[in-house]
Amino acid sequence: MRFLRTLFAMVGKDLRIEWRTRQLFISSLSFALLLVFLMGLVLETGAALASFSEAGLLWLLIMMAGLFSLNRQDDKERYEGAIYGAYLAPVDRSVVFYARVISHLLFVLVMEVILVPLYSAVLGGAAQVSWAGFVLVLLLGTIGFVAVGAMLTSLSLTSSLREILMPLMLFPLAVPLLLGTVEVTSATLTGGNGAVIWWAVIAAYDVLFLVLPGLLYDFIAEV
Amino acid sequence: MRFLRTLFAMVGKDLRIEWRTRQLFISSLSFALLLVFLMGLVLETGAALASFSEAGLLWLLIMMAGLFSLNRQDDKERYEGAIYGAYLAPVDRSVVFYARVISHLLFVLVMEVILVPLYSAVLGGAAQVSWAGFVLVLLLGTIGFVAVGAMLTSLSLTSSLREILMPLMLFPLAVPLLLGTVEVTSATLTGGNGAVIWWAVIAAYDVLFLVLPGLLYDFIAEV
Amino acid sequence: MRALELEGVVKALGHREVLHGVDLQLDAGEIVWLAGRNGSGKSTLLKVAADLTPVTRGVVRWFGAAPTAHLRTRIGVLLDASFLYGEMTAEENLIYYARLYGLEGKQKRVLEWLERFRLHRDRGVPIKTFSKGMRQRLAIARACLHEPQLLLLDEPYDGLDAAGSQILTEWLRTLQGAGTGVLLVSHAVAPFQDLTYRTLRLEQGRLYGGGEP
Amino acid sequence: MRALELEGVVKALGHREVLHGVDLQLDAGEIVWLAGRNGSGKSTLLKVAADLTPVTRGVVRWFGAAPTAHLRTRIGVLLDASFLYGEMTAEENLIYYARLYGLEGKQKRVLEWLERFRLHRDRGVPIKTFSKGMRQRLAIARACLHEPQLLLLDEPYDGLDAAGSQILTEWLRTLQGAGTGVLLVSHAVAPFQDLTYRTLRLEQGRLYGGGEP
Amino acid sequence: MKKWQWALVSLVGVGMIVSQYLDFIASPPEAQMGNVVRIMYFHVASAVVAFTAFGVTALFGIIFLIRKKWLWDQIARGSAEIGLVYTTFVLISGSIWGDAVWNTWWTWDPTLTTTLILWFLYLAYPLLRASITDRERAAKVASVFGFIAVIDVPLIHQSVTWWRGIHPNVITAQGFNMPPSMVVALLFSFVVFLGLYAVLLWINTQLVRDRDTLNDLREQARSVLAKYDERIGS
Ligand code: HEM
Ligand SMILES: Nc1ncnc2c1ncn2[C@@H]1O[C@H](COP(=O)(O)OP(=O)(O)OP(=O)(O)O)[C@@H](O)[C@H]1O
Ligand SMILES: Nc1ncnc2c1ncn2[C@@H]1O[C@H](COP(=O)(O)OP(=O)(O)OP(=O)(O)O)[C@@H](O)[C@H]1O
Ligand SMILES: [Mg+2]
Ligand SMILES: [Mg+2]
Repeated sequence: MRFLRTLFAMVGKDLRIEWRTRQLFISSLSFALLLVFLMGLVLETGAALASFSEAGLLWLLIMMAGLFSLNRQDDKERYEGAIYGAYLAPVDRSVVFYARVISHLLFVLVMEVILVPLYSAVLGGAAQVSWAGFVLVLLLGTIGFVAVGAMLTSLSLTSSLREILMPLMLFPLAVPLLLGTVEVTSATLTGGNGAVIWWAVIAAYDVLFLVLPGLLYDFIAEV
Repeated sequence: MRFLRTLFAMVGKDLRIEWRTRQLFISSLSFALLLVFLMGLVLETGAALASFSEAGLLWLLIMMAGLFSLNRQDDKERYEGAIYGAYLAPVDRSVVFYARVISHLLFVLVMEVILVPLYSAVLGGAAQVSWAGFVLVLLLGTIGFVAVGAMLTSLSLTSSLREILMPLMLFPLAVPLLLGTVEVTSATLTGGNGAVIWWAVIAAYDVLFLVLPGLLYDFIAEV
Repeated sequence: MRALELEGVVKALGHREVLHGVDLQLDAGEIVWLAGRNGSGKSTLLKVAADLTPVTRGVVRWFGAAPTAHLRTRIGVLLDASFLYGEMTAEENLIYYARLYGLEGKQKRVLEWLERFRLHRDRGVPIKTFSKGMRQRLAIARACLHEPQLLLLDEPYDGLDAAGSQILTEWLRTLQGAGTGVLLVSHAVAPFQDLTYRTLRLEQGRLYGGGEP
Repeated sequence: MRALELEGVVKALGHREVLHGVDLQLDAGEIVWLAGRNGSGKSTLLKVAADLTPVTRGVVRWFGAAPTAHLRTRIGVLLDASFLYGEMTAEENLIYYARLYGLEGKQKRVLEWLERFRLHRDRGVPIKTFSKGMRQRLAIARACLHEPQLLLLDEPYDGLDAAGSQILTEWLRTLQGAGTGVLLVSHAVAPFQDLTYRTLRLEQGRLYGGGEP
Repeated sequence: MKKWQWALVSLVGVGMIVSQYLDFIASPPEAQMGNVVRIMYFHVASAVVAFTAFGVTALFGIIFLIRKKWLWDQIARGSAEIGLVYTTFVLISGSIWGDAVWNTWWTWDPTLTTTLILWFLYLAYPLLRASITDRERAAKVASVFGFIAVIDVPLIHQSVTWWRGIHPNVITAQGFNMPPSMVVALLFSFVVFLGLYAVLLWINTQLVRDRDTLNDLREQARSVLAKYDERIGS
């Protein structure tokens, strides 16, 4: 109960700040849009991309935009050490991790709602998409990615190597996930549903990186 | 004289910090390398890219990595308000802009030395490159890009959305430059030297954005 | 009752051992003034006592027990950083912390604190525009909001004007009466001179002035 | 000679007018203590006087002239932020600032300052590990390194221990003898009580206590 | 509103109706495109308004930098918002048109690309402003940014001649390459759109200014209350 209440308080706080400075959302979104257009520009695609490349670029985009906003959201916590304030809350400290996952997930999902249609309009060539699969993989893939990102920001929070660690660890850690989501997404773009093994990879990622940090948090949360 | 001495002091300080931590460099480079790798992965290019796309992606990469490090370098100045310390120096405040251009240029150039060969290894398909032209356009393009970026960091210094607004302002402002460099680079990759008009665009950018901010700096340097 | 107890606390930061075996007892209703030179390790000691950083060796006890999540309801901590969110207003910041502590009657209590520190007129502006002293006032309110039984304060008087200092001192007096133990790090003595307190000195990572009450 | 002069200075931040027409004269060799409540605009006044932020209306003069780049050699400024680079050592930070000011005999002078503030033992560590007081000492050294003839100090005693405060006060005395004008914002009076100074109060953005010396 | 303001608004209103007549009835369909060409009157006139708006933003930004009066900044701000809206209109109408005649609603033609850039630049403009707390600095920064961003406008205009794309260029130094009745309709729509812009700018500036005034008053009220508190407290 207390855990949940605290979780809601933290997510509420993030949303409030987000709402206050709507600009963050707008700018992250426009950044992503801009990337879509730049890619369209340099790839000069009159010719539609292969579905694999299309899926791959889409995921790269989502990750880039996500990374930017993750960094920025993190800055907010570090300003005036607010994160330590959260560590003073009388609940298990892993709540900080879960709050971060939720807020960030919401953020990225809302962004995707706008980004994905635009992306397909500019770069997409897929005709018969199996929508259920597409939406599901988008959701699961985003969860996995956000969880990995949130874990790493917590890990590297007090590390002066934070800036190094983030990209250096995030991308390698996310590569298997990325491969899985790209494979599956690409399959859904051509009407298929993707191999079970890839779905399993994605699901495993989600579970692993949602559970593991929760358990390990006390080791990594200490200032 | 005093201007130059101050300029050197500032660049020296940047290099010293960079050398001390090597942090920024490693993280930006790894970020770029990972992007290369991921692009290679998602574009699945056994088939070589068209020279235009190859050049385009290369420049996008350089700009992304450059942007990433520009943001980070800027953080360092904002920590404890060090930038205001620089504004107290008894020289024209535009020195801050020029110091930033130089440090950042050095930084990006060194990064390119590692990045470009790797990029060509992973994604390149060009056989007969006219090297002189290639290196020159790399240099001039980077100068223009860095100058625009340095100007924008000064502009957005006190913006709470700095990090995310940077790409939003930087990429649009740099698109003509990007178009120019991509055209020329793509030409040099196939042994040509590019149209004069594009060289002119690049040169104009370099001159404009090296001179203009110097003149306007007093308007934006105030805290 | 013993509010805080450190036993043989050693703390190393980087390669430097900052605290070399500190023993400290702080009773309920007691105010301990922790003095010491710059760089002697006072802030580090406070962080350790707040369980915000682990000890290298030694033991920290709150109310006779090892620190647990649940016990954190009973302690209040003010460090150098304010732990506040610049984008939120003063009121929102306090309400957020009230939520974290699961307090009843948040709204009323928060307003009470804002009024106590004369911040209620500015309660609606994002605190990134606050002056140093205003931020310090809010940070103190944040640390005390849940009326902790153990209060750890790192230079709370810094940045406060005379009125602010007086409000804080009054509050410390009230707390003392209510049986709260306060560990107070400060270079200025004047503002809390007329409280009853015990003095400890930290020198080069060692505590002097008698660890026993 | 007049070191600093503000004439009808109005400064608005956001939609709030923080200073409503401030007139202030500071002579060479004079120390002015600028007091005032939290949020009354002292720090803003200092920033304006340092030409780090433009006035909305009114005039600032240094040594009788409008602020120019060249005149900046003669002023020293300490604000809330230390202006230091966390990744560099104490020594490197000071040498950097010595370079900015184009000082002769940098190395020697920097060492002198480090010794004055008892930081010479720690001169080789990146200052992000410094304690609050150590950072404050270094920030003061940074502001004074070039022996300015006009010194603007925002709460310089904050975070300093007794020894540090004394060093600073001694230095202010020396400066005063050498004809430097000092504008000192501080909530604590004790540390510089035995200097000769004139008091001004800023209240709600207006200056009281006589603008004339 | 004053009398002349009513007059202006009514004039623009009547103009808009007349303009509809010219666009849809009086002017002929085009040889190849047929009736689709009628998008032009909206498309090109919107572009003209967008360009004008950003020109005004840049101009008043500079004036603000020189003569620090809030009104100049408010005009710049008000104009940028209108410009963003009209750039969006250009993009949308162009896309619709392109879908009809090029069979694609977007290509990387230089004119299109630079127009899109313009849209992004003026999307960044209000974001940049809003993210800087200090009002004066925000205004200055926005002025400088507006001044730099407006360079894109001549770039768009020249893009047709400098880099050959597929976007048509009918208005040249030699005149209009179209039948006179189309020229009349086009020119008339310019006038009407610019009139509308003037009205919008006037209203929007008023709005921006009222918002500023509201905030000023809020602050004044706060400071009065604070003073009152202080007197009670002491
Ligand atoms: C999304 C697609 C489009 C965009 C962003 C766009 C943008 C613009 C812009 C910015 C202008 C003003 C240029 C200037 O005055 O220098 C313009 C003018 C014009 N556009 Fe488009 N346009 C688009 C599609 C089209 C299409 C499909 C057509 C017709 C085939 C078209 C026909 C024209 C014409 C006739 C003019 C006036 C030409 C002139 O100034 O000489 N546009 N367009
Ligand atoms: N990461 C670190 N690595 C090495 N030494 C460190 C590190 N962090 C802090 N120190 C050192 O620990 C010592 C104690 O710092 P602390 O902040 O606890 O001092 P303090 O007593 O609070 O001083 P002050 O009165 O200035 O606030 C200082 O000498 C500082 O240099
Ligand atoms: N960007 C801003 N927008 C609105 N108000 C601001 C802004 N920045 C500062 N203020 C207000 O200006 C006033 C003066 O702040 P300043 O920091 O100068 O006070 P001060 O006298 O130094 O206070 P302290 O003693 O607490 O340091 C404060 O009331 C603050 O809320
Ligand atoms: Mg301390
Ligand atoms: Mg202040």
